[in-house]
Amino acid sequence: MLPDLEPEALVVLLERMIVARRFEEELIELAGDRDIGHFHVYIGQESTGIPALSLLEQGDLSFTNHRNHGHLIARGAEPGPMYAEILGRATGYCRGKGGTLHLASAEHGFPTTSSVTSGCIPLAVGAGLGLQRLGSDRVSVCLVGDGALEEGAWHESANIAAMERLPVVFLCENNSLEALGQRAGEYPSSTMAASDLTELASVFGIESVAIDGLDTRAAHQTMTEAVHRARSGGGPTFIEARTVRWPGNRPIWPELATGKTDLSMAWDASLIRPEHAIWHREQDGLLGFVRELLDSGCVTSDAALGLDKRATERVREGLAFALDSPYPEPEEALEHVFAPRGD
Amino acid sequence: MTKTIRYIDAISSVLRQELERDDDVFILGEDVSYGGPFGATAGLSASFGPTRVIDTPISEGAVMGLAVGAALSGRRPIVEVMFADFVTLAMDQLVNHAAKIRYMTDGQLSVPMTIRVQGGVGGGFGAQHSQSLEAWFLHVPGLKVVAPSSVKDAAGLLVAAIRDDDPVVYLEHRGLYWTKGLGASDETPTPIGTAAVVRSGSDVTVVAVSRMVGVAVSAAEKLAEDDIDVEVLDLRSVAPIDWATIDESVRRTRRLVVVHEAVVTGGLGAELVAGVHATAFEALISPAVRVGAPSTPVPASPFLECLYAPDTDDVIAAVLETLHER
Amino acid sequence: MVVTAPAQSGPEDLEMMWRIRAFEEKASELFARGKISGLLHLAIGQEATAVGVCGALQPTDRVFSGHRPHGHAIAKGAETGRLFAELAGRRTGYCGGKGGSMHLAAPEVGFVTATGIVAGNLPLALGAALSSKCRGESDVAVAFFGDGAAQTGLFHECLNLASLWQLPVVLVCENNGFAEFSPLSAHTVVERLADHADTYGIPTETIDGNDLTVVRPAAAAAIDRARNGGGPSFLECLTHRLRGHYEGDPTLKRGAAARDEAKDPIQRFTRFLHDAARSAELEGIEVRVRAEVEQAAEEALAAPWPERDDLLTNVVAQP
Amino acid sequence: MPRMLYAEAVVEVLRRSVEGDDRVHLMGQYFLGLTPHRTMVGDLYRQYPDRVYFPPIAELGYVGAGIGAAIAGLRPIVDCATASFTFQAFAQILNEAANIHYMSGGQTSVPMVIHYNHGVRGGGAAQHSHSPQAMMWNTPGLEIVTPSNPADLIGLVLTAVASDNPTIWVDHVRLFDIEGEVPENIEPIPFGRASIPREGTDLTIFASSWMVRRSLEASELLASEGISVEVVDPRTLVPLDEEAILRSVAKTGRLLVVDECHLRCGVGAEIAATVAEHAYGDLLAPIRRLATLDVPVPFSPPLEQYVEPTTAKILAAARSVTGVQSGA
Repeated sequence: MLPDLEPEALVVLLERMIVARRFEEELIELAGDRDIGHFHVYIGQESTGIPALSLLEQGDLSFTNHRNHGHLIARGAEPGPMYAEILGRATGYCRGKGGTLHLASAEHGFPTTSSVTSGCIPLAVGAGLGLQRLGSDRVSVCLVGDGALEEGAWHESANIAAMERLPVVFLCENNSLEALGQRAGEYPSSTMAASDLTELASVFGIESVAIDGLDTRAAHQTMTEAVHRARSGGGPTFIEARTVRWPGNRPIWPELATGKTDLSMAWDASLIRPEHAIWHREQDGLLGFVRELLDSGCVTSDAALGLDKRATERVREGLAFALDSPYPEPEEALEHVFAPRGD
Repeated sequence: MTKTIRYIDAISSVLRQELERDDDVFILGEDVSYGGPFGATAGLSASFGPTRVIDTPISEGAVMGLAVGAALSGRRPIVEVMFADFVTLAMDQLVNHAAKIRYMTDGQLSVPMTIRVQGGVGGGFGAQHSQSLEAWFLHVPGLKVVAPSSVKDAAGLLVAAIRDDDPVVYLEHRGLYWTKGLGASDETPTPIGTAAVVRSGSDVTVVAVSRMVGVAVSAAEKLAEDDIDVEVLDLRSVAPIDWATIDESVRRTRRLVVVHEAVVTGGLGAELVAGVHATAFEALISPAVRVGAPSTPVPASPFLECLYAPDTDDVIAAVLETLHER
Repeated sequence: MVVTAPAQSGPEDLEMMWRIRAFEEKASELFARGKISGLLHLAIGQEATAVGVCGALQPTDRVFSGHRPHGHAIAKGAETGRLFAELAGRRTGYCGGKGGSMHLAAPEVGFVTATGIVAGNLPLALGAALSSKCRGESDVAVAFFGDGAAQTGLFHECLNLASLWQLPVVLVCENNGFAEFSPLSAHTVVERLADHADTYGIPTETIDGNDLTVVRPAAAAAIDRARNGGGPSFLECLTHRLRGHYEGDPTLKRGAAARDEAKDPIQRFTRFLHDAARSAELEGIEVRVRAEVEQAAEEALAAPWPERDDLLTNVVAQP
Repeated sequence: MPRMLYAEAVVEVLRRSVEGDDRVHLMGQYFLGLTPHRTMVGDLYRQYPDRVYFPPIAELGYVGAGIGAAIAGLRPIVDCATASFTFQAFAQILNEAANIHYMSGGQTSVPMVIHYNHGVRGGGAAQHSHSPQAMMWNTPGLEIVTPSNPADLIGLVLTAVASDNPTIWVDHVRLFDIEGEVPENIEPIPFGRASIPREGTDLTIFASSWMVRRSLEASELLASEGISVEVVDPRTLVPLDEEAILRSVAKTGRLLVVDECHLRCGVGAEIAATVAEHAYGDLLAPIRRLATLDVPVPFSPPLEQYVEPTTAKILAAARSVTGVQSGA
């Protein structure tokens, strides 16, 4: 179902979802042409992250992981400096020191990105502690996958968040379905004994809820409630979004297994080829969102294609900007080990 | 009979050989039944089943400790840590348990385990997936640490590590996985604690480790064109250090350069220089020089990353410095 | 062959509890006299969990303990003399003076090792259990830990692994209500620690850990389950430590009230045996055991210090 | 000048930090370890209950929370208690705190202090006697302060608290009973400036933390044997005042490094290598390193004493470096 938002706001969400998708499709193509190192893609999870994170406000902090591109775009980060960072250019958000694994943009509420599974959890909880103690009504959002909950850092941090009733929202995007080594239909994961991930949080008395990752309304609504709870002193919330792992994610190096997304498939089922029919019909949250928008009359198919064209251009311009950008000066490698000293 | 194989294949085939040879050997790690991220354990699960090749959750601390517990019970676990940096999550189990239990119990217990750790720069993986941490491990009494640079030693040191009665940290460099060389046909272990003279020379001793051995050799070859005769030692074993071989070489050449990819400050090179100075002070005729990474985290930008790790030119410059001292 | 753990307890268990009590009281005295150095954590008041669980184990079952390990070691069959010698840093100690109180090890009786790191022993026990399981052996592994350990990440990782792989391990949480110096409520909002294990589908029981007649059958059931392929169990023993976190603790405030006899497992079990008309069998136990412990301490203190050459041995295997 | 105990100085600097900046919060309760002094911190905690957080036994979680809080705008001082417990928090200290400023290209800072008590303290055995500062040194991005007396402690920690970088504050429980003069209005001491608590001409001893006290004690005795020792206390390992060390070695021609880390790849190795590289021409004798021997720290008192760098060992090493026969 569609989020309870004005049509204009829904269109903004659609645009961000398309940008996120096109951004990574271009990236995968680029990786076919040149060695840009290893990276992880967010394709298949846009219908969770974009509606959930778009509602955050200035000053809210978010701590993400190795699968971060969609999260940054959800909060308004620009394709150009993101590509530049991934390509190690001086115009990247981190001036080439972070790369895809540590893509962070403080101005968009991403102060640092850890690519150690679970690395961001204590940081997010600590940011919640800091915000609470500073008397701020801002929230800290912790973005993890299901694997991060296997780490001890989760348990230690969840306990602290619960004890102190911290303004933290844990958004766990569980993409373990058909992940590397998973048997189909196996939730939450073959390496997790808990039958329900939400119980890992509710045992601490943390408000917990599981949602369908393809349901943009659920993502938007649960996040709205969680953020409200956090801002009003009600403590942490744990949201498990059950997302589908995109076939192109397998094995570890992403490939355009389902081809470049053709938005027309949303309204013209005859374009869907049999080999990935389930993905295109039922699992691709972007196509699903477009279908719902068409059904509700928020957009027409022409308008959707127009948005797509604009988004694709923005992404391509961003890529061109990044490719044209210079590498950092060599001596920059020695900068920013330490913040400037006052003395 | 020997044939040319890749470094990673040497690791795979030793793992298979040791699983076959000894029922107590087993492998633990994330996604190991699928081969792990670089394929070192590919196919082993099919041959040996899920009790010998065990997939674990992403729980480095518990998995490391669990291997220690299994080792205490007489088995020989091989733990795969996907990236060296993730050892930080298991540091307490490694330092406070694996390394010390034999000593704390005065030899009542043994911890025969191998910790396979993949690390090093390359591929733009950034600060949290590229570190070389051998100095930390060298600093921990009770651990043995090996870092093969050649295909032959990749096999020989892994055999030695698995059969050793103590915890051995086996450091694999990502950048060496696809290098080729002559593999050993049999299962000859490379003794832990022995360095190798990979190039004999009389003017300067260059001690290198892991991927830097190849860099040092190519620097030596270039320097040879100018009649500078460089001896290159492959340390192979970071702990214990083969002081005898180093001492013999330095007393002959009277000059020392140490090359590693890790950060210079507090690195393995510090120990080597300090050690040589203590024992062969009078033999040295110019200051030792350390070549390594600067004191910064590893940058992600491929451009900066290339500058970060030492290369042939850095080694040449260091050798020349020892020859033209002040 | 499947061994069934004894679910009943008798005078020999009372004797074992007195042995632990006498040992720790003597250790406390020696510490105060400066004969034992370092950190000494006593478990006076918690004897029923040690004896209740270890008394249901077979000699080859493996026990892993934490920083409060004396009772577990003794209950598993370690000799008090060699334990005293270890606490006093003597050559005749189990670890030749290299381990001390927190790192006791008597693997010959199945007390594999203790660790000074909170929760550090949990994965070790899991590893032993994994080893048994993969080899098709019937040995069970036991980890003893306190309530403070339940807030560590390792605890969580280990619950997951124990359940995921259905390991033959019994996780015994001695919940004495205090993690080091703080009450449990200052450490977690979770009131029943066994709830954590429930989350992972591990069978749990929360019991009165000061009542040996309750601990023993619960332990026996858990141990039998592990031995028969039923996987892990979590036993939360509510108990009461009658001393501070460590000997010499300047913040100790747990005075007379804490010494409430009603909570003392030895008094309780004594009453139980009296009620069971076995008074005659109890006579002289305490005196005998105290004398034995006294003698053991004396011999330990007369033992030689380690030699300097001992210092450098057993860092790695001797060639 | 008023005198105070080192332990009192710890409380004093915590008090001044809390009073001086609303953003300073204390996390942890073992700043004074398990020593009898630890009740002194209690008064401070009672005075500022809202500025103190007592975490569960969850070093990975709460040290990480300190990092996150620093990112969000607090300036936490986080206590890890015994140095050995930092190993449980290595993933957050060394993989997050140390890297964040760099990885973000300077966008994000981590203004926090991480405190621990290191070293052989008597009966701590293998798991409670660590000195992990060499490992921390090998990881760029952390500042490391190693005070050796009450005045330096206050001045250095004031700087650490004001610093925008993650700073490791290294204490030693054996220092807590040391008394020293503390100026009334003590100023922050800039990082990277060594102090020379004793000047001399025959031998330079480099020592930090508790080892400064032992080296000074030994120097006193050596003076009576006619050996004039200069003691260099770096005060901060990162940044390191290399010049002060090189200057001293240029004067004395001899170096003894006394350090409580293990020998292999310890602090001593880095200092020795630095001097070997940069002051080679000044050296009249091989550099000597004295460190905790490369075995886990044993429990038994005579064994423990045998592994740590004692005053007697400093004396012997100093005599050997200067060529004076022992027993002179």
